[in-house]
Amino acid sequence: MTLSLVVLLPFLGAVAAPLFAQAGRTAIAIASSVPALIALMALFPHWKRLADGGVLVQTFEWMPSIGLSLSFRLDGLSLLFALLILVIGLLIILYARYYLKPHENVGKFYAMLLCFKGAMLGIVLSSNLLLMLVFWELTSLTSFLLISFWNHKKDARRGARMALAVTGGGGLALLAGILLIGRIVGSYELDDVLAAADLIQAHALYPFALTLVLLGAFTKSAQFPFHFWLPHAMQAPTPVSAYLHSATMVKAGIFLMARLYPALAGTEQWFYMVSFTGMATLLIGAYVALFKHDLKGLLAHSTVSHLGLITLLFGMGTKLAAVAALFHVINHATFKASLFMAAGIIDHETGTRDMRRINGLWQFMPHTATLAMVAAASMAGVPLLNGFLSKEMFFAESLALNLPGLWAYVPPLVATLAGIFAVAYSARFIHDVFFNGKPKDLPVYPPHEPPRYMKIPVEILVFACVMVGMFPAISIGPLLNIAASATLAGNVPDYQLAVMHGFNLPLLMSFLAFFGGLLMYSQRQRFFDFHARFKEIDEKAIFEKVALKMEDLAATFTHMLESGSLQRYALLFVLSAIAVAWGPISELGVFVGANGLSPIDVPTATGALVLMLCAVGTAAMHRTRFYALILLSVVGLLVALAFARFSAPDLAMTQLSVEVVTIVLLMMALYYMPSWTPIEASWSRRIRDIAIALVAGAGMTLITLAMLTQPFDSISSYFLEHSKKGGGGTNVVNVILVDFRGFDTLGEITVLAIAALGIYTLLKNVQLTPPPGDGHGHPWTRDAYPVMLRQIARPMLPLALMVSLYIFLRGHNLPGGGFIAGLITAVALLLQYIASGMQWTQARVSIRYHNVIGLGLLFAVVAGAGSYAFGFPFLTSTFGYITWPVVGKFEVASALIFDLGVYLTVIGATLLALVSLGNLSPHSAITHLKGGE
Amino acid sequence: MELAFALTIGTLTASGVYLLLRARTFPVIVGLTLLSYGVNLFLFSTGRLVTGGQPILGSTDNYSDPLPQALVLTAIVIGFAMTAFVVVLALRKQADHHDDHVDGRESSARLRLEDEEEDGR
Amino acid sequence: MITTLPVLAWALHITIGMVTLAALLNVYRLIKGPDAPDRVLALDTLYINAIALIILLGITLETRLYMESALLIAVMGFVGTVALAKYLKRGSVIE
Amino acid sequence: MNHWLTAPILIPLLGGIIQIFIGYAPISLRRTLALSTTVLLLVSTIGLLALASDGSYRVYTFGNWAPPFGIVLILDRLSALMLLMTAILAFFCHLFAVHKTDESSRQFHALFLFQLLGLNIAFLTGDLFNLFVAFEVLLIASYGLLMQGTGTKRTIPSLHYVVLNLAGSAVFLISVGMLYSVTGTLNMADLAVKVPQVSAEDLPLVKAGGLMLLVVFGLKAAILPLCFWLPKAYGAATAPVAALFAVMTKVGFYAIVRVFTLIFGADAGPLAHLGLDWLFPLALATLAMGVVGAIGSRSLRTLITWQVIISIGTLLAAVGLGTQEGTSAALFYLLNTTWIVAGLFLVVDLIAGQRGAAADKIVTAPPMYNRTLLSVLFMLGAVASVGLPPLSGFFAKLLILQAATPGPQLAWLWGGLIIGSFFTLIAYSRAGSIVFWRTVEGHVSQPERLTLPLTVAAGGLVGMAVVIVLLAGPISAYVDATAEQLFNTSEYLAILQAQVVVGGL
Amino acid sequence: MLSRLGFPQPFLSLNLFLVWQVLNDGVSGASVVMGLILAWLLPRLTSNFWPERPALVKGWLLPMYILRVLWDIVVASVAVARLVLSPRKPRPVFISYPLSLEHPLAITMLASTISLTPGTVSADVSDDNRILLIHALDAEDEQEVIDTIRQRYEKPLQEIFQ
Amino acid sequence: MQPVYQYFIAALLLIGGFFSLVGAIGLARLPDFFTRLHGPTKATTLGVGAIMLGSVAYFTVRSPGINIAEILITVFLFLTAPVSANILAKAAMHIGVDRTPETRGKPWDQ
Ligand code: NA
Ligand code: NA
Repeated sequence: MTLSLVVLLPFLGAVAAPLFAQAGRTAIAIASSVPALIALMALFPHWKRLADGGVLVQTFEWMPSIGLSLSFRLDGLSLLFALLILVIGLLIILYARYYLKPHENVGKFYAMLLCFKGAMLGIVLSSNLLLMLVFWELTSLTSFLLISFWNHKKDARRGARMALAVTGGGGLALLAGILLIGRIVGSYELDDVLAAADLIQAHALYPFALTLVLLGAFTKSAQFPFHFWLPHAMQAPTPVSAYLHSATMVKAGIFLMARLYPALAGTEQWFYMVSFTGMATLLIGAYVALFKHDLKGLLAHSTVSHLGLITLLFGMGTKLAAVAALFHVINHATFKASLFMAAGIIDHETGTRDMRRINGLWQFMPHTATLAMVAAASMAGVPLLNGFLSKEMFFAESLALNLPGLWAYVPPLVATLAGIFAVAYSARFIHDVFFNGKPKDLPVYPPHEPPRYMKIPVEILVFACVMVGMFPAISIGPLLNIAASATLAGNVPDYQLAVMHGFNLPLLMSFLAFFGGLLMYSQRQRFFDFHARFKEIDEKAIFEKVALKMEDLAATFTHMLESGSLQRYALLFVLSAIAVAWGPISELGVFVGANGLSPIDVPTATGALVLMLCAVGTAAMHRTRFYALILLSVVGLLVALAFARFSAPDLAMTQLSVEVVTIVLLMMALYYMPSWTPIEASWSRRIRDIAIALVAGAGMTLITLAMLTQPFDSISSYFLEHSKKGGGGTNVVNVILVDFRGFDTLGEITVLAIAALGIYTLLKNVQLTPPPGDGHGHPWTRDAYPVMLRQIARPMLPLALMVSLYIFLRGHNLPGGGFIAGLITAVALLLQYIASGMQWTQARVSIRYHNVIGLGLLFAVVAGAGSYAFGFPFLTSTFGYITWPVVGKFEVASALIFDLGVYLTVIGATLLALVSLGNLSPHSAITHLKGGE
Repeated sequence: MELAFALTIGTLTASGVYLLLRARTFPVIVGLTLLSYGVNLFLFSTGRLVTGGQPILGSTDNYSDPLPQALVLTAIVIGFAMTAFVVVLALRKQADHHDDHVDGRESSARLRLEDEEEDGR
Repeated sequence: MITTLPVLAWALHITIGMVTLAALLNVYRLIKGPDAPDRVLALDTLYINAIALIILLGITLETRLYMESALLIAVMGFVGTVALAKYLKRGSVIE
Repeated sequence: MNHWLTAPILIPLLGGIIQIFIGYAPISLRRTLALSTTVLLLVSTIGLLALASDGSYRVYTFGNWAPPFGIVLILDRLSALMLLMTAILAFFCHLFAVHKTDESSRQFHALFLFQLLGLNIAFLTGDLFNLFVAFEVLLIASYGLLMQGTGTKRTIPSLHYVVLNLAGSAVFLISVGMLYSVTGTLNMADLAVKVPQVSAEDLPLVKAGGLMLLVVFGLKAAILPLCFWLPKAYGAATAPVAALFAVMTKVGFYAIVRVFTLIFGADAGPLAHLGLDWLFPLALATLAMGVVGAIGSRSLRTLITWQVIISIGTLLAAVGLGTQEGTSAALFYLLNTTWIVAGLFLVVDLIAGQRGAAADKIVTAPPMYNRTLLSVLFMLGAVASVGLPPLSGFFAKLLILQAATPGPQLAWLWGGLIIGSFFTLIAYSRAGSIVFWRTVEGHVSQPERLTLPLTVAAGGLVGMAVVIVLLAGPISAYVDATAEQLFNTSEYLAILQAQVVVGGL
Repeated sequence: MLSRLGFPQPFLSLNLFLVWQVLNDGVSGASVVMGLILAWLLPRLTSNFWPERPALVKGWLLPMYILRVLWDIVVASVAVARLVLSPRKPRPVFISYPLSLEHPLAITMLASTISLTPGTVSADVSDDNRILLIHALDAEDEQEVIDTIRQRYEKPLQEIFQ
Repeated sequence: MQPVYQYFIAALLLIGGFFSLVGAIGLARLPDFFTRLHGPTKATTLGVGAIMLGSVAYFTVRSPGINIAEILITVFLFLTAPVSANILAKAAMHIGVDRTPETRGKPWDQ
């Protein structure tokens, strides 16, 4: 409970803090410190147990299926880091209270700071690797927001994005690494993982797991070559830099290495990867730091260098090195945090961070200067300060490291060289800022000491540096000890924390570093000149350039594929269909199946030929659109005949009526379109399309032929058997439509209804200008409604209604049914529209077609739902026979009501579509005719 | 018989596919119609070809398979609805862009507009 | 074909042949044109021939189940022709 | 015979019919009725989920005809999950739509409800041809919805969408025909019984039919190379429609999962695991394409549309593993991605409404009126989409990564997903930081203020990222059970023994 | 009288009744009942599509007329057949036929008759319904054609309508 | 059935076939549109009519009861053929299709 509370509190605080934003900066600062205070109090009682090498683990189930549990662990290592996070966090809160300006969004700042703190605590306290990863990425996100706090600044945005890209990306690598470890160990619980060192290191996947985990650690801890994000993160407000880049975020990677040290360390791979990365980082950071004119830039690169140092120590793999690493974690956190704060104060008071302008601040802010100089001395590794101690241990370890042959000299040399640079840039920090003549045109002049309370955090930290530096054993000893024992799984080497270990090689190296550093700084101009020869590489610019280039490439590539060309998409679709189907088709052993071919009669053959001819003709003549339309209707007619020829009267009728309405629709559309299609495709393009079309056609031919000549039996015998006794109809097709598969029909008429509604919406207030005359330039005839046509149209209506009724009523037993009947009625009305015009006909049609559609659907649904009342499922039909005098015996079937729904829907939908189209035409028809109108 | 039928379906498919790949709405729609004719015939023929076997009880002694017929009927109706809709959509294209090109002339212009971006993100 | 005398069978075959030939001639005109009205006229005639063929099919199969198909062809053929002609001379079919 | 199975079909159907009748009634009435229909639907689907979670199959035999002769609805865990997911999505989209979108036409609500009708039929039906009908219903409705709104920018994308889907329907019918021409049945369970017994000479027909089905479903699901119609179409649709369409590609996904585990699953004899060898690589390619598109996108809308494609790639890659774990993981991811992407569409619309001419373009613009709220919503959505902790996307991705079994597939899947996430992260951070942070002085003349319904709708969907995390345990338990049920096809086949009602009452 | 029974257009109703019988392949109890219902119902449903009533005065003369036309059709077809099958070229002519009929229905009937009978097709009716444009397939003398039509068809039609 | 019936029906069918063919030939070989118009409107219509009668006779004899539904189709054709011819002619005159040089008189302009 305690631990989850410790992690949870900051998040709660993040929610609560902004509420105090109105009450002023002090109020919110106090509110924000509450979680940390509670957390410290909560952790304190466990000190005893940890001191005895105990561990506190608390676990709650979360997602067992993926091995993710809310389990937290408090041991020496996590305690050490938790304390750093909490204590320095408190100081930062206090510092930020004075650093931030009243008008700034303090609420947001503290909220995000607390979120970040919670995430960090999560990392160090979680006992489940997946859970740790959750918090890990959470720190990436929150730091992204913190770094970009001043998001109106371009550099802040870029720095933040770069940090997110690197650390977030590293997190993804870490994810993979953790998953691999999980696979190897079979659990993500830290206890299991730490216990399975041998298993892991023996496993074939170990190199991958190690590399991925280290990628995570290195990116987070700004190790070479991923170090570049850190200096650019300096765009953050200084409290953020002081927190993230001294004590917390960048230490997460270090923590991870420490945490998994027992499980992963001790192998060749570990040694080379970690130590060499650390070495490189150590040197590069130290070297670059010297040449930075930006205060925070200098500190940032020194941070990189110190992180490299710690990494190198972990890489060495010796127990003492690990202890030294942990020790330096503490020391670096203290002096670097104070230095950042000091830099912030200077920035705050002078308005700039450029050391070429900032000079001689000693006169203006001696108090701050003293603090900063002490901290800087500690950074340089001056004796009696904590930095000195861990650096001594570092030198000692670099010597203890016995590499084969000349390699043995490399670590000590590197260490010394880095030490020299460290002294040099520390010296610069001290001399160039506080002395070195008079300030040059400071934005704020003269600078003053900052507010009293702004210095308190610095004082506390500097005090810590001194205390640790002078009385290491009593001040930090115990904590370091339990932390080390936790890291080294219990067996801590014997080491003594003393100010002096007598005159020995490490001490000599320190002296070399010290005086070498001073010398170097005194000769700095040469080095500056030397450095100036190489042009500064701006990683941010490169990063941005790369990002932009990538975007542009991606955009070009995308536009190349997603070209917005329907022809391309259709082609891809057709090709895909062919591609998948062609393999199986080629597997067809014989094209003609077991049943063989049956003889063909002359009329059928003729029909087939004409059909093919007209189909090809339609494709060939598609440029002259009207002609294509005529050929298309021939095809339609022949398809209907084919249905009739092969025993499908219902299909023949449906096809016929649908085809005519379709042609009319196409003509009505063609009226507003060009009558001719221009030639656009090149010959090669057309030949390509023809080839594809032929392949598709050939495929269909082969499939059909094979299928038609194969014997088969289907479930249809059931329909034939039950159509009459179960469905009460002898037209099996109709019974299937209204009964066996009535649900299909319901969907089908719904489609029809929706299409009509859609068409209606599409054509609502659409403006189309019709051509003044036909394609040949003849103006349209004046006579819109020829008298003969009008006269013949009149009797057609009642006659057609009667026929459609007839077709409708017999549908259940003989060819026909609601759909065909509906189309006949619709066509009869269509004839009225054609013969006498929109206005005339609309004036005589008293119903809205919308309502007809609705009514139709309603009938169908009601007919289907009626069966609920009798406990039968939806669409269960019933029928009976009635005998009346004169009339005789006749059938009444509920399916007929359903079919009536179909009938009405078809009428409504068809006419709504046609009338919506008709409405487009300007009613310019000259109605010059006598009588009638 | 089967061969003629298969060839017919193949021809309809080929013609339809060719028109489907054209650049103007009208041919494309015609192509889709041809394609649907071919598909309907195919689906219908999955019950195999029977002469004089209309599935009206009592009308014959070898009934053809009624199920594909019912399916095709549904398919025809749905195809009708879809064709009607796409025809109208083509009209909208004509109305909105004053041409009947399936991609519209301005598509390239739009891309350019998207591309124009002011200095460094 | 359950006809007692061959004459009916022959007549039926010959008629079917003649109508088929007629249909082919219509298709010829439909393709040849030269003008749109010729094509529409040919199509209209083709529809009427289709009716004949359907009827003859009915006789061949001894079923009247295709009668309504024939009726429908008549109706739809007429409306189709009217619409096509209207398009040719007025452009807008419904106005 | 549990009549509740028809609720998700009859509720939107009747609601839609009512909308047809009252097309000219005052909009307030239409809104109230339409929205309450959706709420009713949501309630019913919750009930069905409760029903299905006992792990048994429920059969509904339309017309009281026993399978395989009549059409059946099958309620199992998967269908119930899809129904509920869709209903929740629909509710928020509808809530968003009643703000303004539905004023564009009197038929909006009818189309919206019919869209849901089609989706629900697709999820429930146990009949292959009826699945086709369902597809057509939801497609035709989607055509109508896609064209909602003023302006001409939708016409061309809609045309492409419609034409391609018409071609798709044609191929669908051909495939159904091929399967029927050999097996002589349409009921999916019956097909699953018949397919393994197909004779050698018929095998190619069934195989071709099955693979062409895969192409059709692939077109709906928008897998490479059939995904290019999607970005412009979704990009052009009005926000609530685009958001609702987040589920459209998932129908394709559902169809693939259903058909290719049941009919062409492990027990399909010579046709076992048909198409899997196509699916996995294509899915990864789709994922890559989506990522590239996301990186290259110049507007938030486009970014989200490519996110849709990334999601599909991820989903099908997981399914393409062909393992129960993979499918289970995919289902978990499905919930996450559907809701989040939809939510992002809505959020982006709100953003665009407050940036004047810049709209949703990833360029500098005056600051937004509700910048903080919108940025939080966008960030939630982005984090969930990228799959970073602590939101649902992370756990979904985690499940998928864990589902891979050692071997080349694992390498490809992990590489694809992780690298993909990395670049998506970059794309989102770039877009977000430019849109929210790189502002210029000045203000938009009249920004569209947020109303409560709008905020609730957008926030609700994005907020699902948190809800899923809180319910991660139960949800993953449910999807595990679902995958198990899916892969144990023999139980599904038992529905063929379903009894019809005798005597009634 | 019939109209008082609810048959505003007895002629139409009669035809509808007959058509229903024909559709049902002959007379049965059911077909008669249904036929009566429809003969009553449909004209009412569609009445407003009939603005102008067909003014049949001597309706009983109509069958005679129809029979005559039927016979002429046979003749006409034979004539066409001879022309079509013979190698000689036709001598087509456009004839403007001055109408004396006025009722549109009557004019339509005349025009239809002309189209169905020997070598003539009515190509157009003038806007004022006064002149009929006839295309004769093969005629030496326009006047002869005009007179034949006047005598054989227009006169009887004038008797039937007025 | 009675031979006389069969000869009767056969005759009807053959006549029908013949006239259909004649109409088609006319359509195929007559010189201009207006002359072609005559074939279908008369011969073809008549041809179909004859075949219809044949069918009526055939079924009336073969199966119980009378089967006269075809009559309806025939009547319909006779009613509509002239109208089709009329509007087609109007369309042709509108477009101004070529006429054989032998033609006397002029069509109206539309
Ligand atoms: Na200086
Ligand atoms: Na009879």
